[in-house]
Amino acid sequence: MAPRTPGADLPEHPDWLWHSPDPKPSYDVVIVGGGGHGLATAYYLAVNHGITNVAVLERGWLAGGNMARNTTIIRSNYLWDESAGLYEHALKLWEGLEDELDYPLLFSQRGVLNLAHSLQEVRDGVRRVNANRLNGIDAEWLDPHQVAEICPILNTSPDLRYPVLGATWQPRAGIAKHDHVAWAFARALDRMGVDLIQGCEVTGFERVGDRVVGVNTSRGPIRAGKVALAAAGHTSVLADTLGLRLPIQSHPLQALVSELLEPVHPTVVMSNSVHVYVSQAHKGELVLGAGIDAHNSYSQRGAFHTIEREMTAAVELFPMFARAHVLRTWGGVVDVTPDASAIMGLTPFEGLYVNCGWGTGGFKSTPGVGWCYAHTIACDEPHPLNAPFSLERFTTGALVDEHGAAGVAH
Amino acid sequence: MAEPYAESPLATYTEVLSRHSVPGRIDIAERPFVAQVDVRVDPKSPAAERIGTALGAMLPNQPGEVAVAGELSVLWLGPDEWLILGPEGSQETIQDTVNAALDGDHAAVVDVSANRTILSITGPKTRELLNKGCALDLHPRSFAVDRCAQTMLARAGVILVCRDTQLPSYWVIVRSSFARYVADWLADAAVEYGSGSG
Amino acid sequence: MSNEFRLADRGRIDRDRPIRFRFDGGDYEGYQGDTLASALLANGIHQVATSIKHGRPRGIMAAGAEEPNALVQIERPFPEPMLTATTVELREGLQASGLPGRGQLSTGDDPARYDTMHAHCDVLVVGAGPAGLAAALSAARSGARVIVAEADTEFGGSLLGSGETLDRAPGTEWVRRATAELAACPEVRLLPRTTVFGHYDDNYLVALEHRGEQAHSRQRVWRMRAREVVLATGSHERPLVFAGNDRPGTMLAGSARTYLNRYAVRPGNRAVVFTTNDSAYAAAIDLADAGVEIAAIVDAREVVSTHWASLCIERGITIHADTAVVSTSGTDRVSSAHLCSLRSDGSRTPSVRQVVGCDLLLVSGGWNPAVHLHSQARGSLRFSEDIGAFVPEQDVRSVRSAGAAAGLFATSESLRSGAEAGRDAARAAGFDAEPGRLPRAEKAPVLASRSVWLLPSPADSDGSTRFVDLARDVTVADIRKATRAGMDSVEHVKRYTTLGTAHDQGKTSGTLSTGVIAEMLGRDVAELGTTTFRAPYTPVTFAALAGRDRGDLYDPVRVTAMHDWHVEHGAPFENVGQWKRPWYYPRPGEDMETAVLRECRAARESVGIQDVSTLGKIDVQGPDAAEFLDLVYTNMMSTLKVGRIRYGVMCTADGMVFDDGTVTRTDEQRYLISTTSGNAAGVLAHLEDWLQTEWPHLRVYLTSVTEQWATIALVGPDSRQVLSRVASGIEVGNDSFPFMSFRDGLVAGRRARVCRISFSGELAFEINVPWWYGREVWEALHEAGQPFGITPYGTETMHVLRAEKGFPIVGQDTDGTITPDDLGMSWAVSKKKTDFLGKRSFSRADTARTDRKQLVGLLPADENLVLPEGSQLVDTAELPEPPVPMLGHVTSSYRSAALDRGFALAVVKAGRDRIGETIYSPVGDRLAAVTITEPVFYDKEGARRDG
Amino acid sequence: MMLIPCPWCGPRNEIEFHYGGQADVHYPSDPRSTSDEDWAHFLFFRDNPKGVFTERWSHAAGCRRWFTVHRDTVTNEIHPDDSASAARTVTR
Repeated sequence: MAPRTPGADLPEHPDWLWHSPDPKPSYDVVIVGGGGHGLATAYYLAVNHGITNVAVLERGWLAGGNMARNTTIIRSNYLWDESAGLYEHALKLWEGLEDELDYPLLFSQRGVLNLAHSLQEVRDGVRRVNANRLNGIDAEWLDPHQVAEICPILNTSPDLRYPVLGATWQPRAGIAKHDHVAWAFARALDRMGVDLIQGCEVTGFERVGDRVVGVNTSRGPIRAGKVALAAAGHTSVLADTLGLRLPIQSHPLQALVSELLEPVHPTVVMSNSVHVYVSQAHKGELVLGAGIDAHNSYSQRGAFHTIEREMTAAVELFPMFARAHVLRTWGGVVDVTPDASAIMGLTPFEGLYVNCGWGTGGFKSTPGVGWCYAHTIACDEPHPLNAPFSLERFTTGALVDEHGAAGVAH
Repeated sequence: MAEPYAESPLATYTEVLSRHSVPGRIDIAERPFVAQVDVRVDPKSPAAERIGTALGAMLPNQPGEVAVAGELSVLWLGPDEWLILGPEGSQETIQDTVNAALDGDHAAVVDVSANRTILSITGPKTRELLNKGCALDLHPRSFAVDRCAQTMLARAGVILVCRDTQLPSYWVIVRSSFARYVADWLADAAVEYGSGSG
Repeated sequence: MSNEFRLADRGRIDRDRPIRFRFDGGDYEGYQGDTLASALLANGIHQVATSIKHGRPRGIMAAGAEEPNALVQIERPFPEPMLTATTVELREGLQASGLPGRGQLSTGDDPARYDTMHAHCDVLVVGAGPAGLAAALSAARSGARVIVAEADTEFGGSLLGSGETLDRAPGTEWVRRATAELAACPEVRLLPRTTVFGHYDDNYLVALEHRGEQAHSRQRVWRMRAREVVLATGSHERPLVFAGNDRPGTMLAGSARTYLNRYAVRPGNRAVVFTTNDSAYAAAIDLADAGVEIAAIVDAREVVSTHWASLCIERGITIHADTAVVSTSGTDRVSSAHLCSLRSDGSRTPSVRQVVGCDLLLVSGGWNPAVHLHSQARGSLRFSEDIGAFVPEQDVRSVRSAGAAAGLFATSESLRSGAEAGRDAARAAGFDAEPGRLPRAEKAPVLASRSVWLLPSPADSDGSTRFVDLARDVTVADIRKATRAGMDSVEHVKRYTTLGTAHDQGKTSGTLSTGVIAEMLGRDVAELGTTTFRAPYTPVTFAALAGRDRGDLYDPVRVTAMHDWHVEHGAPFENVGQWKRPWYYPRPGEDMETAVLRECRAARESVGIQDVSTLGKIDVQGPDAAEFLDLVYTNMMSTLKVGRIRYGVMCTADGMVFDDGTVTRTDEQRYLISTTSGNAAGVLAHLEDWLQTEWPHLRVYLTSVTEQWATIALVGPDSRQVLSRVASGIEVGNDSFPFMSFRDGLVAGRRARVCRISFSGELAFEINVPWWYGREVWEALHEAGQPFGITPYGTETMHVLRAEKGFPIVGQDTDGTITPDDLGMSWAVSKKKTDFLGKRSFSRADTARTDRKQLVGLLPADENLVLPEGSQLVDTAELPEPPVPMLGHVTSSYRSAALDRGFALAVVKAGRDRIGETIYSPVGDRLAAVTITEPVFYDKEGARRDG
Repeated sequence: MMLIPCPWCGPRNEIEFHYGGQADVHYPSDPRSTSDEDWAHFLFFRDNPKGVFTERWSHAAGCRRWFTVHRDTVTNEIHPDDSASAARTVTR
């Protein structure tokens, strides 16, 4: 018998994960959305603030939204201080999460390259690297030769239509296995007595004046001391039932995987201007993401030409991928704000908290969001790290504009 | 001082294009220096009517319609925009004619003769060749003679004109700065039909 | 001995065209018409690979794309990972090897070409089996434009392998006639070897055509827009779950029948057939008649079909009803099947009653309609108890399923439903269609099948050798572990076990696993449902999707009229958007810095020449043109006099700088505005947006004329003399031709518009001539400038010159967060105008702050230092612990020939109030001291622009 | 690849168009007297319905006209009742 292919299968999951209880009539805190953010928030509510009389409500299957659909990239090398602070806090938590949750998260700090293809992208990259360093974030600027040393299969030839002129490099960045992360939080919550309720769609809110006191769900009304929204692309739908307007738009974001391949790609490569980002997951499949489709959509599917363009960029940058095969494509619904930064904080309604607009940054921010959002909910005031991400900034004009330097901020 | 000479956007591509043409299957060639005048005017205005009279053909009011008047072709580009094509050197005359007909009414008459150039593609393989990068339905039922459309050919915006459905023959009108890209793209697409040899 | 298992007669292989190939190092022979799998079987080879997790030997299970086991790595003609032997067409020189789980990519570049084709049709028929052909015929006969796409190398579908008769002739004969008739229709396009792998919005379907290694393009992606679609995609046979159900020699019954009838391959000598439905009997009978000993037919049903029973009796085949195969034995090949009665008499735990020796074990657990495209088209599914599978609940608008894809398995039903679907589709597309006459198919009475998920398992109680997903090595034990861990949705179990995530995306295991999970959870299969079907239906190579948009065709290369001149004079180019712009013109032995210093000196001291044709140009006309421009520019344009030029800034409504350029008033109601090179299309779109949707009452027309004009900047103290040598009809003197005005005249004999604008601070002229004359006039100016040492320069020198004057570049010194005031351009922001785009945003709390980041100049204490662009700026000479407060960053930085030192532009918090102060910039591992200055470094009083 | 009905040129592939988001977002009649909050809503706040959305598209690669359609953001189906005339009238 041939030896089993090393690494072609993942570490075993634990023998027990979570129960599926029926909702109780009331909780101290109800979190709407059983994705990564909802679960992480419930987790830190419990461990940082001792609040465990909590229900996490999920309309479908647990962590079945963007948490199950993202390309699992984790990095913190954002331009602006506000973003860098939050994402770096997240990254530090990531670094201890596997032990804390006692679950193989396959967190692999293999580094992330953000390629520059024009002189302006070089300026932006250098600017970001310098800002990152002063913010205490590991970051380096690499010339094409250094890029090739880190990722030899990358085409760094000057003959490319848009040649690689350099790249930013964050060694501590990397990837993790999304399902494992969600399930690790879920298992921990289950043990701490937090109710994870699936197939429970929130249809509206119970109000007393401007105070939110509960939610109406497909499984009946649930009273709550506090209600925290963590529904990503569907946040608008929920907020609309309160007449609460949010500056977010929901767009399709697509990704795809190849068949299992022998290891060829040692790191994570992202290219904003040619709209592709790629890593090779632990089992050996290539995981690729594309740019966001321009139109609003809740369809969890995007346009095919987006995939075609992504493949073109992929084979231009990685000629050896030519005969790899696309096995499966899929789409998620990402909620995007005008400045490509998130919204997290209080709302005009007492007892209602909002966390949305993470666009393509949702997965990497997971523990950081959980930490800060839990603080916001427990203390009824934003954590210093998420204070800049308030709704007010759109009125004052104090945006945290990650477009300029981050483009497709995956 | 050097002798005056004019250079069309594909002047240096003549040889490339002929090399990528295949007798009896596909012929690709530039039609340089065609006079082109862009006209913007309210189609319902008297001015529009006067322009039509002056040109000898009413400004077509159907999307994608091409009106022909002697040596002139008038292409519908938009609800209030037309492109008049005429023989080399006639752009001044065309502008004078239109401006005279306007008699000061609100409109825009702009010489765009050098803004675009024209690639003529003829032969049995033409539709297939174009459909490698053009998503329009080029079937004669859908895109007949003297129809035009602004659309994409590969990654360049073009104006496509059907000149003949039998040969068939089409014009690809492309921005001068994109002309070489489109020519390269067409040449590469034509290799399948045995072109490019020698 | 070669082709030992090949039958002398029958089959659709061409025995006159033998093909030599190599597999796992061994040399074999097959025939034209073989797949790699059929050729291997003909040579007695069943084991193709080993399994991914447990390394168990795995054989050929199926005859098509649903194959879960037989994975191969192609080595020649060119390495390609992870194809199924059942879909690889045999060709001369093919070299492949079995794949244990992970494929290898070639390190060499793929020499093959790939391309793309758009197509339109009234009716797209997916699949050319009996249903598809019938559909295509009734649609084609109506005159509709029809495309028939079939994944297989030839049309016929199930008829190729079943050996059925139609109108008492071989079914393949009808296939031949039908195909010929379709081929004769001018409006029909037949696409064999073409797999439709995705359905997208508005009946946009994408397909992959395998055109062959020798073809001009190896693979072609079809982008098809169909008015109506008929899905005749057939069905996939389902295996059964018992211990050791993965041993080589275990094969789907229908596939065995295909190998026999289509490829003339005898898949074994002694077979046991295990089924839950009638279809496997046909295989058993065919195999028996071809000389394969059928040791037993094991039927899970209590009652078996009398029709098939009598046929078996005639051939002396024993049938075990209400019985199951529960385990097998064998090492690299199945050697016996272990039978167990399903009759449940309560007490007794099931035990193996009989062991039957065999080298072939045919299984049939029923058939799954291939509903993938229906589901992608947002069609809903329902679980049919009759056939124990998910079928389309109802057709989606303009997408119809027919034949086996709709759960209609009998050939007569396929033909009928196909013909009707074809007719309905054609009618919906506006054609007068009739189903037409259909051939008569043999009709065997069909006895209901029995849906069996979990079988009793005396041999393997924990289920660790009962495989549900062979491709992923997922067993009953794995699934039980998942459900016991609390997983109660198919999606969770799939992710817990990796069920259905392999190359086949669960074609054979999907419904089966749902059934097993349902049984473990004690819930209905129907309620549990399937996982989502996603494109692609079968794997597609990356390169095929990339098509021809590769290399230089990846994105258009935009060039100016003078491009070749720049190439001939050795300029490297900078990508600016899609444009290629000359960066600098090095002389032999010069590096970039030397060349740029030389170019700068020339422009400041004698004369330089630059191609600025890439600047966007928009003609703005109409009675309300002035009012319109007042609304979109921050400064006043209505007061501009005819013949004069003004610099203008555009903001978006949120007050941030969007673009800048010059505005030239050529007539009372006509302006020509210029935009930055990379943003021309963006500006036009921005203007059209506001004009059409917010101010439709304004009588203004916008026309892009960017490429109408070739534009040449003639820059430097000697520029006037150079121009005077070639210009006629233009008074070039300063009084008659003042700064920021234009003149029309002749330059080098060509009608030209000459503008006196300067982006360098020097005396400068911008000469515009129609594109056609660009190179000619450029060369004339270059020649006329020789006595003055005229020097062509590129974007880098242009950047240095403008930076010395403190002129910002939008996109470099701004980043979408900078207002005109931040740039120190309040002078360009009208105080008089009641409103313009961006005005209101300036008064927002944050935007109105006086300590915003502002554009300033920087002079490094070390005069030789050129700060790296992108350097950050801090307050202290020593770096405190992070996070370190940042004041701003360096946006532009160069060595100046004029100043003979390094200098920079930067945006700095409250910078204008800090002029004269020293701040610091981390450069490498040191902190460089820099002094904040006015952004204007050179000729502050602007004395030079008039020469 | 959606087929977007340009009211002038007819249905064309999605890639020929530029997306404009929510339609009928009117520029405040008097920005000076508009509060910061209302101005922020004009600039940044848009409907984001799960269902029918009244949105703007521009036929960028064609006639360059802006127009309005009603599209279901779940199915991407564009309302058939979009008469040309209705679609041709467009506001921000």
